Amino acid sequence: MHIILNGDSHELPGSLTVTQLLDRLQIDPRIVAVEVNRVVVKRDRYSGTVIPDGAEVEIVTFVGGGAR
Amino acid sequence: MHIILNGDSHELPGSLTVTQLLDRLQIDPRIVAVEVNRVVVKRDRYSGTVIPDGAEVEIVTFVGGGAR
Amino acid sequence: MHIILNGDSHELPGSLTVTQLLDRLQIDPRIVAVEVNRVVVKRDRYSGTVIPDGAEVEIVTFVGGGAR
Amino acid sequence: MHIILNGDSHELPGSLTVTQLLDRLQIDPRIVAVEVNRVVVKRDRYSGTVIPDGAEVEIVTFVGGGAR
Amino acid sequence: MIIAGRTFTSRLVVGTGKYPSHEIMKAAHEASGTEMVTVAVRRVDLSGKGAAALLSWIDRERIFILPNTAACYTADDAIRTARLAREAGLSNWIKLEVIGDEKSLYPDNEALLEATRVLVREGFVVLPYTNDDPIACRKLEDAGAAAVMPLGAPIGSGLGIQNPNNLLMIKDQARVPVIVDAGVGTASDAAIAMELGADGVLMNTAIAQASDPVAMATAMKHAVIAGRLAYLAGRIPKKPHAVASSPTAGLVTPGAPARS
Amino acid sequence: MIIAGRTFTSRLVVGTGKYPSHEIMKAAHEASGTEMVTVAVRRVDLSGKGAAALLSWIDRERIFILPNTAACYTADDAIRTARLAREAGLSNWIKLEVIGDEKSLYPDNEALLEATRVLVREGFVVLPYTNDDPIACRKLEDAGAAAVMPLGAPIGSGLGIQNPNNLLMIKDQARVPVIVDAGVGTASDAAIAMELGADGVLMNTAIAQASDPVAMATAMKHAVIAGRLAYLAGRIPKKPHAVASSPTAGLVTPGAPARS
Amino acid sequence: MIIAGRTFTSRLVVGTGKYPSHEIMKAAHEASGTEMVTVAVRRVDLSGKGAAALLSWIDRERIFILPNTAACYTADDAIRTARLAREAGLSNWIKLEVIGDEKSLYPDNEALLEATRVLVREGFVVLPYTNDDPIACRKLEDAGAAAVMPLGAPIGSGLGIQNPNNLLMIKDQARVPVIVDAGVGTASDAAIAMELGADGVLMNTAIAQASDPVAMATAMKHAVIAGRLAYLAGRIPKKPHAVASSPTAGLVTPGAPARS
Amino acid sequence: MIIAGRTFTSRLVVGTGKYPSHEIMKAAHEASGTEMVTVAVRRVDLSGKGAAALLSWIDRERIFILPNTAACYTADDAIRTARLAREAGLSNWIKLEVIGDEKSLYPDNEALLEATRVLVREGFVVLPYTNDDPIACRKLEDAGAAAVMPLGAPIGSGLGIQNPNNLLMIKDQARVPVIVDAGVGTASDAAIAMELGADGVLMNTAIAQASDPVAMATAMKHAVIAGRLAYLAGRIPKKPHAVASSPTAGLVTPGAPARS
Repeated sequence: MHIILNGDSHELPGSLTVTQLLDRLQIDPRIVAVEVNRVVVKRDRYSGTVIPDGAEVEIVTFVGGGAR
Repeated sequence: MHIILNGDSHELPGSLTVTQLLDRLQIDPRIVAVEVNRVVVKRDRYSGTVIPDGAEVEIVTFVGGGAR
Repeated sequence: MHIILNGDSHELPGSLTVTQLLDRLQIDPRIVAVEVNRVVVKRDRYSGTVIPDGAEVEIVTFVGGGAR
Repeated sequence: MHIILNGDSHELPGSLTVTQLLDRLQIDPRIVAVEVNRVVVKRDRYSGTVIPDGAEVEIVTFVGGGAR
Repeated sequence: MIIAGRTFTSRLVVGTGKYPSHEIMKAAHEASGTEMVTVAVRRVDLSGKGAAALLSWIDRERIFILPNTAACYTADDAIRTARLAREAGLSNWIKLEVIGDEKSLYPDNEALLEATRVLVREGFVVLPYTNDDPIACRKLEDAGAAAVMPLGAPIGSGLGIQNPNNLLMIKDQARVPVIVDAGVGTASDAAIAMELGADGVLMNTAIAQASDPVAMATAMKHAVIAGRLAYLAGRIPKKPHAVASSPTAGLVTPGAPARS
Repeated sequence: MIIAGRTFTSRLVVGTGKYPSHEIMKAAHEASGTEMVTVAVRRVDLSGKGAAALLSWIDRERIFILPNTAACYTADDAIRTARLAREAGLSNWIKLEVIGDEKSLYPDNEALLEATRVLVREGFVVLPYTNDDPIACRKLEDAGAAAVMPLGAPIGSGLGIQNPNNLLMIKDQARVPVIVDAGVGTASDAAIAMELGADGVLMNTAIAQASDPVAMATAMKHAVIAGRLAYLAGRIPKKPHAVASSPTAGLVTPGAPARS
Repeated sequence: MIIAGRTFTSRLVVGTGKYPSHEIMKAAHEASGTEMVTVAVRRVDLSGKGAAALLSWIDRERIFILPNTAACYTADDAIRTARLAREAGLSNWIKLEVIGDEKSLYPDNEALLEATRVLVREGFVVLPYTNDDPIACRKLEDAGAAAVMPLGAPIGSGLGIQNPNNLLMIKDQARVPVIVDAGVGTASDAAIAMELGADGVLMNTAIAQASDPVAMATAMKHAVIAGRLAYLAGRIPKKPHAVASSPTAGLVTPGAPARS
Repeated sequence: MIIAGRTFTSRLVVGTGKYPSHEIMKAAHEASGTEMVTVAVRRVDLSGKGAAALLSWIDRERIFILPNTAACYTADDAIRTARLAREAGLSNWIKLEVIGDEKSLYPDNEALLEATRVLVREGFVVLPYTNDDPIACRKLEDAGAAAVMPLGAPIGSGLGIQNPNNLLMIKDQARVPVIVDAGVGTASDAAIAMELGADGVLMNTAIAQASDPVAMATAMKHAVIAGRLAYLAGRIPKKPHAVASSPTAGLVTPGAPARS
């Protein structure tokens, strides 16, 4: 299965939930936010949200930045 | 007949065209513009435009003013 | 005997030392400085300095003031 | 004969007046001023002023310059 | 200065309000050398007292008249006023003002942009009075404005150019003429605006309310020429005091270099 | 300073970018006494190189985190980023930036206003970065912004407050806190912003890129306190040189009175 | 700050005049953290009304007293006043003022230099109040002044530092402490003086005549610390708008360096 | 402008150094409309290479020549140079410079005053270059100077008038013409000097080193006229933003009057 992850194409072994994707990527879910097809996924829906084939997925976190 | 002329109520003897109104008011038509019911009346339509009863009529001209 | 004290004429009963003058004026000698005829009188000479008749005497102290 | 001319040593064939010196140097006397041993020589004394041996002579003129 | 294909030899645009008299206004216009003055649109006075017609005091052989929408507080008002102005027969040019606040007389850029879009579609040559925001100026230009007219300071304040850096940014990006509108108080202010690269300056109060309007108009004529020429002539660089032995030497006045 | 019901003892808000190291950032935050820092939202780095998590370098017991929408150029981008930031679990506050131009980094006030309206409806506490336009600030406030954050000068420019008069106008009308965002270069700039009546100051580059960020952070702490106290203390009036015998005496520096 | 071998932790020197009351003066001194105050020398009031002695309102454990020669208009007057001040028993330090003009209260540098030479020979520690002329400051230093105290603006004017470039020049060459004396109006002015590299700031009216002198004294304490730290911390460079393709790029902005 | 009984129609005095060529200098002089130029005194070049005589490039029918003592560092040097200049036959006028410091090129006022006294006694018409110190200017005037020439900023710096308040004070007291000498960088600087009341402006680098000296000379001609006329015309007062209900109303704006 194929998705666009943070702008790059990314191969998945099969259908995954958001929880499974974060786990696979070794990303701590507490400090990120996830968008699937431009819609934010609520944190309590991670385990129930299956990522569709071809989806655009964004995983973001906080980085340094201010009034530059 | 009754119109609102430049914000004040104004009595007319009867139905008038814009040309007739300006004439009655002794206003030189060359340096004014006229609006009837919020629509500008083209200069070449003055003689053909009859002012309806109750109309809001605005007659404007140029005065001093700039970037104050 | 007559002196000019801080710009005004002042009558004295007779010849006085600086110490006696300050005492008579009830001025604490510790926070003033004294000039007799435009020469500063050292503090340890107060008791030995007799004020001559007609002398110009200045007694100054510190008052509030800075860069105004 | 030897003089210091504008800071450099300068050999002269013999005793000269200011007029002769300027002439020898091909300098138009109308746009210069001359100092001999730190004293300005008046223009009407050029022909009567003999430059002494060893004199410090300055010949100046106007050049470009202002508030830099 | 070329605006919408029309060439102006003078870069000074002046107003027609607040003069002690029409006579003085006329003399000041002449002294200023201006080729464009701006006039407001108002209801005709019906009281019978035929106020001396403003236009008769303007030498229309030499001076182009630019109607404005002063005192309009909404896009609709401004659009309506612009249409009336055009019908009054002078031209299809409009100095577009949509005021956002009675006290500051600052423009409402949102409504201004909307009115600009409408009037450009209707064939007007639109010269919008805006604030000194480079983004607003770019959007007005994109909307078809024939020039942009950023303020130098609040109208009538006489404070001079408050934010030269903004004007530099505006001019740097603009493909239409930039005319500084409002804020000039004295001749040097006009010169500064021109030195920053402005294509022109518009002013009213500075001349009309000076103790001697005609003398000030003459001053402004010279100031605009002076500023323009200085801009073109390429000024010498500024040399603030260089602090020795510092990596940031001379960079920062009134800041200071690092010391241990 | 109270924003949306939350009280901040410190009036200094700082950034989290451009520091030489996370260690220095942490020390600077502590030295500054700040109680609110702003952080950007970016894609997670998937390269496996676990970048040290920014948040672990912020003392969240004492410091409130304000996510921002830096680098968003449209209302849509900014709205989407704000939603992601909220979902990342910190809070529903957002420092809203919609950049209008890559070079100046000035805000696009039209898009900013649109995004503010949307986000306020969605329950965000919106703190918009805007320019120093009193009209734009009033509209943002009317749209429900919890504070307005006018720029003092371009982001990262260090030029200081370019237009004090505008800040006075903004503060005079505002019913929400006014936080000067961007443009501060050194301590006196922060003091000036506060003396003009600002409720707070936000800065990043001035501290992070100083030769000694921790010393500068300490300087800024003192400067903000100094400026605030001076504002409250009521400064002495300025007395420019009074020119004798003139009706306009002393009014105008560097202008001059009329002479015959 | 070390002057004539004496170390001061605080870089703020304050006056003792024009306070609403002695009580407020004392509280303001304490709030300011100052370690040196200046006092004037005047004739004792012989009217019997024992004015509360000024010195009893100064905490001499913590505050060093610096007598001054305020209101002296000739070198002779100033020398005579200095001698009296020394004999009054506080110390051999003197803030030397020789006023040149009653209206401006500017120093008479010629007489000041003469008085400095005399008093240095007599063993005084001389701190002359001078104008912001680098040449005068150098000559005073050559004459043995223990510090130089250039004015930032006229005494009591509150105008702030009028000529930052001069202060940079003075500080750049000085081998004795430079204390900005006079002209400060509010906290940011003090911070600016320190950012320019001054070793200290002296003020009186700005605190004493503020609506709330104690709050302003606190503000000044923070401002001086802020300015000093910012100076040491090494501020970011200023980046005025760079005009792409112009021979006069960036030059025209007031205060901008030729090349940043 | 009348100096020592001689009337000048133009208020612009210019230099003769640093031009790309004598041809350009001549054209710039003509474009500037100047009636007085200043020239330096130097040793004749004896190398045989007859440098084109400077004076042949100056239209002495229209332009009065003012020799100067540039590069003199002592009163003696300056006096000697003045005497030579007089003997060279142009006139008994001298622009008196006694430089105090090679880096800043600031005047040594003490030596300047001494040289002024000597030269006035010898019948010279002395125009001293001084700093912007009102006391120094008054003393020079008392010593018999025919005009005073305070600097606006360091020579060649192009920084513009650094301390307008000082110039106002100098002009307010002066009974001889005040000519701002040094510091002008561009046209608006000259206009500002004149608006402050100066009787004239002297400049060299700003014209000679501009990218286009002739265009800049023309700009300066207009700027001086503009500034003078604006001064005479009586500018409108500045109206900074008035803060309604604040004890510090309007005070904080740089340049704002105490009460608006």
